[in-house]
Amino acid sequence: MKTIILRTASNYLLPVLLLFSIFILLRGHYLPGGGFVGGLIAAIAFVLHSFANGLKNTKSLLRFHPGFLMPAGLALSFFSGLSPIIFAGDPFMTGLWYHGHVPVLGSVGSALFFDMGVYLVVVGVTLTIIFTISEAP
Amino acid sequence: MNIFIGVVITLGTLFVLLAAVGLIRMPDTYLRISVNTKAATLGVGLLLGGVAFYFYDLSTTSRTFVIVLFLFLTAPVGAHLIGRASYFIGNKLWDQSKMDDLRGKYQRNSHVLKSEIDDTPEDNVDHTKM
Amino acid sequence: MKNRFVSNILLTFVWVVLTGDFHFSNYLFGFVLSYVILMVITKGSRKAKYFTIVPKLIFFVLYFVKELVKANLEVAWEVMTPKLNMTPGIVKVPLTVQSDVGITLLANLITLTPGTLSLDVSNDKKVLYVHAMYIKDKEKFIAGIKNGFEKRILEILK
Amino acid sequence: MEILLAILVGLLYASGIYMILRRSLVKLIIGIILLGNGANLLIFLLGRITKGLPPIIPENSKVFLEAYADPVPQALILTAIVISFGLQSFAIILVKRAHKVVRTDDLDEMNATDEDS
Amino acid sequence: MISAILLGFLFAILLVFAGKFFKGKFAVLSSLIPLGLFVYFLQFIPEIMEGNIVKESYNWVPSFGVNLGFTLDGLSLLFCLMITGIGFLVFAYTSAYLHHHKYLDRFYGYLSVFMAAMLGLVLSDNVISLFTFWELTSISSFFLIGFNNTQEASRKSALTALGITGLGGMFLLAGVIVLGNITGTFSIAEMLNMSPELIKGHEYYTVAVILLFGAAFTKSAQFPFHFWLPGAMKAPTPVSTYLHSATMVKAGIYLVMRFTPVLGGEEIWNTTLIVVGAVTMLYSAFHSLFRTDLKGVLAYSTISALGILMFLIGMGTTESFTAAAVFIIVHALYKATLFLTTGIIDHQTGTRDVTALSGLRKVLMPVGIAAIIAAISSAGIPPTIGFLGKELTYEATMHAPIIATILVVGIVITKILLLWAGFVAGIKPFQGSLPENLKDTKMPGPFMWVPPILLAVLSLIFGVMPFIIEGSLIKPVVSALGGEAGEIHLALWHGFNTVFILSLVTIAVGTTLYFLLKPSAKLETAVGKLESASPKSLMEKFNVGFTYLSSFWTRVFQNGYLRNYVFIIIFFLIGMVGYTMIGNTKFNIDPSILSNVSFYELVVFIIMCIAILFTVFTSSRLSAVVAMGVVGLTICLVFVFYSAPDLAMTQFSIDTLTVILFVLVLYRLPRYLKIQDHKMRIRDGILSLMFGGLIAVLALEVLSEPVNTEIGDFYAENSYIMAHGKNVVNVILVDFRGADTMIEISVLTIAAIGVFGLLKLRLKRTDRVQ
Amino acid sequence: MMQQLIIYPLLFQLFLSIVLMFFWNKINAQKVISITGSIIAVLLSSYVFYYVWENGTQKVNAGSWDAPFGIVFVADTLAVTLVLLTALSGLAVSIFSAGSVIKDRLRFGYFPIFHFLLLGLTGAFLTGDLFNLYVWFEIIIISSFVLITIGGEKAQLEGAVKYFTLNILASTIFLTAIAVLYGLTGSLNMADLAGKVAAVENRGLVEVAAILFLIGFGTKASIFPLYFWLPASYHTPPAAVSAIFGGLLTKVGVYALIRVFTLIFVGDVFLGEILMVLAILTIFSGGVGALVQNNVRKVFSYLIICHIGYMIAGLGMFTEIAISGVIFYLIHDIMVKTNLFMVSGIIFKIKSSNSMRALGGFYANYPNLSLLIFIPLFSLVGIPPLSGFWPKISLIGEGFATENYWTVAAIVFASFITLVIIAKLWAEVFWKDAKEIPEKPKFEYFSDISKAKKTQFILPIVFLSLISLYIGFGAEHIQLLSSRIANELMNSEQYIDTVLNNS
Amino acid sequence: MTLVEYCRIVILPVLAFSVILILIRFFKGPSIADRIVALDLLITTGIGIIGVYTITSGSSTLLDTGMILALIAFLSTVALSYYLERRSKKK
Ligand code: NA
Ligand code: NA
Repeated sequence: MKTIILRTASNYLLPVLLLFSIFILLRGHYLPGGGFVGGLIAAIAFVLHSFANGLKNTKSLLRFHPGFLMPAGLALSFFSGLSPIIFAGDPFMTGLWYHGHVPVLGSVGSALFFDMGVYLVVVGVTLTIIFTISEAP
Repeated sequence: MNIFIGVVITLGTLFVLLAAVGLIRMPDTYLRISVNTKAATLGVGLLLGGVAFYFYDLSTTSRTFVIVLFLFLTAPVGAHLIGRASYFIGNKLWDQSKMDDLRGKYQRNSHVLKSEIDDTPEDNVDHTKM
Repeated sequence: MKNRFVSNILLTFVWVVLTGDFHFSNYLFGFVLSYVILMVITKGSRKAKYFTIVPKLIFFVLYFVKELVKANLEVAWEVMTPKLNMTPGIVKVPLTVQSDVGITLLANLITLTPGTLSLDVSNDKKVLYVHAMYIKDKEKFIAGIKNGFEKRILEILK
Repeated sequence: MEILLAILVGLLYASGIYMILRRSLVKLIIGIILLGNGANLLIFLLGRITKGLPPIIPENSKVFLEAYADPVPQALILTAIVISFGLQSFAIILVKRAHKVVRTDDLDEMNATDEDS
Repeated sequence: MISAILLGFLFAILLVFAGKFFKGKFAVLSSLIPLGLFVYFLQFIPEIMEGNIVKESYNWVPSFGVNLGFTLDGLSLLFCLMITGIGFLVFAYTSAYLHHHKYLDRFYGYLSVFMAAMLGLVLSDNVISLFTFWELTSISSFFLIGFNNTQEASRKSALTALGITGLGGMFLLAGVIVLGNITGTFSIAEMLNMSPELIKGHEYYTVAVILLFGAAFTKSAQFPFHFWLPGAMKAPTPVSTYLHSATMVKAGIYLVMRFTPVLGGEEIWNTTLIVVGAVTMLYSAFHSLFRTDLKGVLAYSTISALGILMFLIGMGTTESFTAAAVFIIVHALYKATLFLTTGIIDHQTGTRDVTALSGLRKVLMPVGIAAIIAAISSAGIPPTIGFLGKELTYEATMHAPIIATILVVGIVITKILLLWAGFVAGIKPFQGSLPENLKDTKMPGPFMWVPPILLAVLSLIFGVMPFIIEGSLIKPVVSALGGEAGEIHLALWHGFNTVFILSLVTIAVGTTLYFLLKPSAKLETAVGKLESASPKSLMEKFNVGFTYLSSFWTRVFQNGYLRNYVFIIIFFLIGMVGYTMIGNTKFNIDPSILSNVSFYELVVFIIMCIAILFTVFTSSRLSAVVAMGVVGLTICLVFVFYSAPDLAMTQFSIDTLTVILFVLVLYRLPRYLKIQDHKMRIRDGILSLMFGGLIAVLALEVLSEPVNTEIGDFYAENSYIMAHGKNVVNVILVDFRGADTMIEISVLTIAAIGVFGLLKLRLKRTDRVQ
Repeated sequence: MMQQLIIYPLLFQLFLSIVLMFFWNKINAQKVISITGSIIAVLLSSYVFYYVWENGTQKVNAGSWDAPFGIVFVADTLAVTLVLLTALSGLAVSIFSAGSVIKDRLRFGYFPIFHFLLLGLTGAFLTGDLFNLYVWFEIIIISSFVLITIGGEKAQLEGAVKYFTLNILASTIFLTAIAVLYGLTGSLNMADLAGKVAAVENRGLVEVAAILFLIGFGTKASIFPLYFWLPASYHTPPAAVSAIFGGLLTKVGVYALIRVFTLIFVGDVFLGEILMVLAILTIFSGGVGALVQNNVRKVFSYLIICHIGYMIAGLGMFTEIAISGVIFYLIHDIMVKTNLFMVSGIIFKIKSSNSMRALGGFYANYPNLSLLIFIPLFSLVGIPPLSGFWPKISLIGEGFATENYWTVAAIVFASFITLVIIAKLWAEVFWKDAKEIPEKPKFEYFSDISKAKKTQFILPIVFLSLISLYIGFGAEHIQLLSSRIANELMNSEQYIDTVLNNS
Repeated sequence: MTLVEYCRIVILPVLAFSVILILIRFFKGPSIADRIVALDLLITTGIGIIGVYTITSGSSTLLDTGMILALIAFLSTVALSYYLERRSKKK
């Protein structure tokens, strides 16, 4: 759908949506949101872009295969779940927290990294699925 | 203050209602799109304005602001797309419409939109021929 | 470079408004964040003069709100009265704005204004097709658009 | 409202099964989605519903100051929804592929694997 | 003893690896194994004669009460000697019979496995280990019958034999387990030590007996399970000799004998054995008249002999036990001889058709001698041991506890017919003039003709000198069966009495019959017409019927229609849940616990209902997708109204994505089919509504129960203090129940990989089949 | 650290899957990683097994949240046994996959998904939380969906549509059951539920929940009348996939039934009767189904159903001995069914067909391989002393003891029919003369492949056959294990104590 | 009458009534485009309802859902239009 209006709008919506998705991701621990919704919004942003500009453009924008985000995100989540075993001898998934207030984010702990992993996986999964379908004959 | 909020909200609600009635009453798809995009966007904008004033704190205000902003950004694009698609799938204009400058300008297969009618009529989207 | 910087600042503000946290650290964070995002997505940029736009922008917004309310009442009247007095149709509006942003802005504003709906822009960017509810005089209608929204947009984007 | 929600849940289950019982692949998927929605709503309903009190601790407090909705069913549903999404995407593609290879939308014609060979 | 048993298995395993080396001229050496074992078992005779029992036990699965317990008493010893003795001759005979056969090594492997299993069977004290060896004999027999496995007939016979004996095996398994339940032990010795009332008075006694009989009758080819045995003659003759006349078929006899002291003496036990034995012996003796294949004649006469044995054991007297013990030896000797000679005839002339054979004495004299002696023994003519056996049998029958006269008539007729069969197999081929085409028949090598001679000679020796076996074998057997061994005195001459008269009658009538009735193909076909009512055809018909039922059942349930499967499952669910709910639930929905409904909630409800119905009934796929968007939106609103913003967000995002997905694939899919089947729709509609209704009622029922929010409260209390988060739902997702989320993102990843593979992977045509 | 040991097999499988995904395009590296990883997984699981055997039931509170609040992983003897069996099957199939699965499939994530499947199985056995079990089930079914469709051949897709629909339906019913149970008790922890369900006054609702679980898990376990997905699909994917499916997928349903009916819904007479009737019908349907099949893999598929019936019957009897029989059978069946589907794979590789009509001549041409295959085949039949025999002693004995004569009849019938079917199969595939069927062009026949590849085909079969032989001849060990498990299951207080006691 | 009551008794029912009107259009169609427009309006109205609902329930966190709705609702429209165009190309 190569319409000028959609293309232009999507070029401006893309960064806004991405920003919004990270906003949703980071506030998740305190307010509605989190890795899932955040990831979904980010993915939707790219999907919108691909509708407007064609898949090729969106892909070249990403520079790497979205599929790569899946193992990366899984690894991030997995290791943040594993970190208490490695660093504290606590059971899997036990929260490790930096004691002190970090601006913007509030408390920083393994849960945050876990949620980031979720975010990456969701983006990777959604984009892989949708891009694959779009490319399919 | 509450009265002011009440008025704003009432206005917003009326615009939403207006859009709904418009959606029912308008005779063709393009007119419905028209009503939808405007009245509802304005109505919801007003409603959310009321909400912002009601809570009167920064977080609510910024949220309502963001919602309205997003609506204003996306609604017209959506309207454009669905209007365009309607034209392609052959939704006719209301029979009392005055003119259709778009007739014969879309190319059926490439979906290219021309500014003037050219000499490839068989490929053009023309509702009168459908 | 400049363009990117401007976008960056703009996005930083969007971030701050989004989060509703006006501490300095949040500006910084927002700046870094939008920098990263821009870096990820940068492709084909546009030039804009950031500092001259602001005042024009404010006037422009006011003008738009005025048009919005006016036209909405018009439509309300149309919908609420039992008889339909419309004279709708699709009008071809020649474009003076040539930039994609300008065209898009114009089209969207037209759509947001009640009674009119931008259907599409021709591929050669010469013409905007507008569906309107009240076309009493085609030329007048076109002129209204050209002297209203388009003129202001051209000024802003100059 | 619980009664209405219960009816809704029932309706979602019923329509889901009805769609699955049809012969069309597309209807099959729609049925699965409806059924999934029904299950999610059922968890939600049976976790007891509470109006307007989301389980989010107020800004300046460390604990809840008033009643709140049970967060557990919500978390469960969230997980279930996301899983359903994964399954549904796969289902949609499976159907697309099946249609392409088997060349029918009619499930009744997809019975070669049950026949003895 | 365990090493005696293991030897056979070890030899078989050795053959797997060293078979090629062994196949050649060393084959005959393998007969040293049974010979060695024979000698080994011989040395136990003195100990057994003294009335001792040799025991040996190894732990195996003590938790089940299963051990490798072996007991050597008179009964076991008799069988062991038979197994190893005849085994020795068969092993030797085989080396010549299947000389240079491609798969000779396999053959010996099966044979030695069989021998080992058979030894284990008769030595086992533990019924589970007995069952184990029992099954092994069935399996090795399967392989031996199917030895010529490229012939369809061989395969079919092997399958039939395995089917029948396998069925018996199942009876045995159930039987021994019931016995275990009754007695609390799997050891036969311990069962013997229990008070008989306890066992025989037990409610499962009859069940146990029936099950054991099921096992014994199938294995020992009793009517109506006898038909597998003639079929088993498809096996090479050494197999027929060894398994299907001398040893394996006697496993059922052994089983009944073994359990006689434990279970015997009750009316059901005795009567069943007598009746089944009598029917079998008469039925198959008659049948042997109508065979032209030598092996067929022998097979039916074997079945008949097995019937006689059952019949004798069933009478349950010391006399009958003695007769049985002697007859086992008699039968083993003469029947093995006849099989071996038949094998030689077959091997040397290429035919077993008795109508085509005559005058072979001229070319196969030594074989003829063996065969004739065996025939005489079979006819019960002195001085062979056969005479002794027949006399004892008549004697015992005359003293039968019930209907003695009728039984005597039966046994005499049987013996007459068996005499005919023995003569046909042992004398007929050697009598008369040698046909032209058999003139070139050559004598086989000594490994083939010496074994039958040896056996025949034994028939004579034991007949003349019965004391050799009296103390060493017969008495211990009878006492193992619970008879009074002291009363036994074997002698060829019992004086001129009724029994002797009956003997004379038997021989006279039998011989006359032999001269009057010649085996003929005409007769065979005439009788063949009655075949349709035989147990075999009935079983085959049953088989066909059962196969038909099986396909029918399978086709009804597994019919290929997905909607059928779903229908059945939901129908089942409704039935089960509905039944439980109607039976148990009190429809006590408490209205006070339910919140009231506002107008806007009602509207959301109505929208959702309409949207759902629209989704279901619209004829356009796209409309359905859009309507699902409406459903999603209303669910989202419900989540908002009832305090679940996270859910609302996620639901909505995912609904949007689903719409996108649909849209991306939809135009590649066909339109809905137009199938107007109102009946089906109504049926499905009713089922669906019942299902939905059930779930709705269930939901309301659950809602009337008290709530427990302990866990939610814990999360709420600790969410910020312990887990540093204020959005409890999110804290649950990434912390309290983070493991769920970890798995869940894996699920998503897998789904994505699946989609990727489904759409991107195109197998090359050459790979498609792999 | 030591106490957390029990979830290491689980974490390790996840780790493996992630690592394998990073090696997306490097097939040979994936093979090496998968096989090495599977060996490590076996060692790890063995150690965990040993640890639990020595020290009794262990638990790990994920996230350090006490039960019943967090998700708890519980390793009782049953769980670790099944984890170990999963690892063993996994190792065998991993090697078999390396040899038998074609390159194209490997290039599209076969190995990562395979280990995800093992992860799901491991997790399902270890979790002590009902909803967490649901999530593990989902990972199992989604990976099985992917594995069953990988390659996307016509038959695969047709089978997959049914497999997919019916399994999703089962999951939804499972989820419904969880909703009901949560609505009644407010808990998801199984040990906690044990107490709370017992305290619910409205027994009717508890029974309904139990039936919903029965149907949900029953579908996965493929009992009558819920098994339809299995014969429709199991023969369609590559043999390696069928192998892991045939060995473990239905068993996880059985496991769930055992867990739920020994821990949460204990000793309901009505349910016991239902289970009994279903068991008989399951045995019958599976048996007669297998009897009329002509495709080797379909025969095995139906036999899975048939033998699931044994386990359901034992569960229905609900005595300690019967349960020990169930466990023994479970252990035996996992090993032998995995093996048999690999056998079907090697058969296909040799003759490019699985139809009995087309097969033949194996005994003449591959005598040693035939003897090898004889072991799993007749283990399945339960010819003593091979492995399938022993549990029948418990099951038949308890059938009599609990006066379930029809069940005894069914078990005996099934044993018999299995014998007949396998004998028939033996006669057709191994004995019958090889039919001259035209060679498929470009099909890579067994005789054409390299020695190393042949090893990858045969080694896992040898491996599992040896285990089967061990189960048969070392039945004492297995029976000790089964009795201990049965004892733990029938006396669940210990399990509950371990989970809920947070000292 | 407080503002909250006013919202509950007047505003929400009126919005709900609007929704019913929109639904009628959704039902009537006639074109698929009309249904899409109706869905779009339904979502927009939904945002309004959520806004008012935050007033009646006093919980402004629920507004967050509105943000998502506003931002991505239009994606459905984009996708559906995309579909309609591609389908029309096919003819
Ligand atoms: Na779901
Ligand atoms: Na989750």
